[in-house]
Amino acid sequence: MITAAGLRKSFARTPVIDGVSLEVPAGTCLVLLGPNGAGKTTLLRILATLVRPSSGSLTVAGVDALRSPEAVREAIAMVAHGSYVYEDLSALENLRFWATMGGHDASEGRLLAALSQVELEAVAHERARTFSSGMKRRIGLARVALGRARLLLLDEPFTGLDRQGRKWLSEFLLAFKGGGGAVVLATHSFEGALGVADRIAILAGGRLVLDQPAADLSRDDLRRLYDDLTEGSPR
Amino acid sequence: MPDKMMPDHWGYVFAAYGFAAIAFGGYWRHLARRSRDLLSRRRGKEGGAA
Amino acid sequence: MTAYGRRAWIVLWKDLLTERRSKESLNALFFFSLLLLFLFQFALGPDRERLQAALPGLLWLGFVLAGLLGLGRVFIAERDNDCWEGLLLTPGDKSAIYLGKLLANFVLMTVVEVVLVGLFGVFYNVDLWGVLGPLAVVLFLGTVGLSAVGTLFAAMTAQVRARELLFPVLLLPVQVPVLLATVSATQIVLGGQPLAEAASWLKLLAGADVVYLVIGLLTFEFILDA
Amino acid sequence: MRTRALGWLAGLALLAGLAVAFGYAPREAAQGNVQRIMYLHVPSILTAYLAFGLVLLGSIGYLATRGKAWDRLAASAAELGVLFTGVTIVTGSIWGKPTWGTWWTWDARLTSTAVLFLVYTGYLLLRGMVDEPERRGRYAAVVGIVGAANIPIVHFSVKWWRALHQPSTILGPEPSPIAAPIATALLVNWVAFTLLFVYFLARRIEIARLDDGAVDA
Repeated sequence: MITAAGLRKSFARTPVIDGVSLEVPAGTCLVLLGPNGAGKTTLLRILATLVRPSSGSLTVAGVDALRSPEAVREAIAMVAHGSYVYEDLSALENLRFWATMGGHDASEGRLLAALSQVELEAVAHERARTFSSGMKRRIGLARVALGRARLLLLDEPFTGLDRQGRKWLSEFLLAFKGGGGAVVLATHSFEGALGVADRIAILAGGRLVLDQPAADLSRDDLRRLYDDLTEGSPR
Repeated sequence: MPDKMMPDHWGYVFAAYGFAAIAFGGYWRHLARRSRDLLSRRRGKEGGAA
Repeated sequence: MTAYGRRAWIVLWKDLLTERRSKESLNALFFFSLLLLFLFQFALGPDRERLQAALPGLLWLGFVLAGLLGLGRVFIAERDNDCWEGLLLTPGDKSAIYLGKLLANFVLMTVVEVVLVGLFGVFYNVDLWGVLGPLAVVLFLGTVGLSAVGTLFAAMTAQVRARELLFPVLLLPVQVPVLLATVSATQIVLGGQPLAEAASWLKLLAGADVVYLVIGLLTFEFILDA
Repeated sequence: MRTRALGWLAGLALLAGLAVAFGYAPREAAQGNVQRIMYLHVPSILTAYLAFGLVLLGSIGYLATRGKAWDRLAASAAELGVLFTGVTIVTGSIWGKPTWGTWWTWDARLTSTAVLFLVYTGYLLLRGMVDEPERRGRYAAVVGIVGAANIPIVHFSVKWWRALHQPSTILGPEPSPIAAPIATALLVNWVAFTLLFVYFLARRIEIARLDDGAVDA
């Protein structure tokens, strides 16, 4: 689903992504670990066509993402730090807006079904202004569930979710993979991420310092490797 | 000259040419100073790296 | 309806709904217009003849000032929760978003203008009933021109520091032709002359509107782009 | 150093322009020697239009290709356009005082030139307020395109507006048909100004290139 080679991005002379190559086949999940400031968000934004890399090549869903980002956007869904929620609209209206913008089915039944998946149907008609950040995050996930994306990009998706929500998200990701979709999930916490990972990559100082199948790594191995590899990089 | 319809106003003519000279000359000096600054900064950096 | 039309429509729907729900700001815009009326009165003194002569200019000055405050509003909500990013990630022609925003701004400006015109009629004792049709034509063409460039530049300046300063600095010089044409046409219309007298101005306005709209539709994607 | 040679050439051309303006061109019959200001005024507005045309070209080029060279061209040309428009307005104003008896009049050409000055000053202000080079280039390009498309609209609206409010005949002596030596003097100065413009543009673009290099390299 993703083939990236030699991605680089500098902001004002400082390299943030410094030569990253990675491969995410359909039906798999790549978990990107790394301390804050390692470049996870920038890498994710490059994959999402939100940031143009300074150099390197990127193919997403068989399309050259640097040449025709518009075609890539058909295939991806993003859940980022911002939840893309309009404060003055209700939960249902938010979903209606994004479903229509994405060209998806925006019938009320479909929207309510997506809301009940994230357990927000009780507040479907309340303004988002009153919601907690976790609830907004869940609206973002319901938005993704409405679409037909084949690549899902998630930035710290577990923050703001309770145990129930984490469980739901893990199930959702497994089902998404099962349907042939690919997932890239960036996080700095191990919890929850390992259950869905097929491959684990560690990003430090803008470089991939580890990229291994998840099955080869036990949790303790990973913890030790992570501490070794990210030592001295900015936190 | 008898056919003068208007007085000559050389003062205005010189004011206009003087202004243009100051404007273009000032801009030229501004460009020169900026390129000198940039070049010396770049050289300073290369020297520092070497 | 095509996907393009549906996208433009849902943007319009969303923006108008947002505007209706945050009523206090729209009310503030009306109140601002009312204040303008008083200020014009104080600035020009009680001389009725002078007021009448200056009326078209004042009217459009009022609209432009209201536009400077109001046109950027539809982009403010996009800054919360990174909604900009969400819009950028939606597939398809981005000019649909511009069209929706433009229509929302057009509706908002029209509401403010209708109120302001009504107030002008009452406070400055102008008989508007007789010229309502021609006046509506001038208002329509002028508002399209104001909103077309205003929406484009507001989208840009919403993401720039010193937004409040930069928006008028960019918009006002570009709006000079629209202002000249609408003020002249309004003068003709309020003077009771037939609309045909203002035909050349209306043609100029219509031409300018088309140019602004086409540029807005073509370039909006570059403002939104990453 | 091709740029340096261009600079010398422009300097020589300007000297030639001065010589022709004061030595060769005759004293104009109706306006007297004040008319010699025209040898500054007319070439600078023509150069300004050339500059704004290049801003449009650079803007379209940048949006189409995202090549930084286009953005540098647009930015440099805009700065020079504002400079030459400023010279046009001030020299026009100095000419207007003895001719019309006032420093400023809302004459059609003066007004539309002033509007141009404001539009492109706004362009430069915008560039100053966006720090991210890529975004600055995109935004500026949009303003550059709107500004250029607006030039004819401004031109006609201001012309009609003047015609509506004041007949242009009372403004001053009608320009008499241009005599051949005057036309020659205008032409020489126009060439000189164009050379000066190209020289400035080359240096300004070079500075922009160094600036970009300092940020990205």
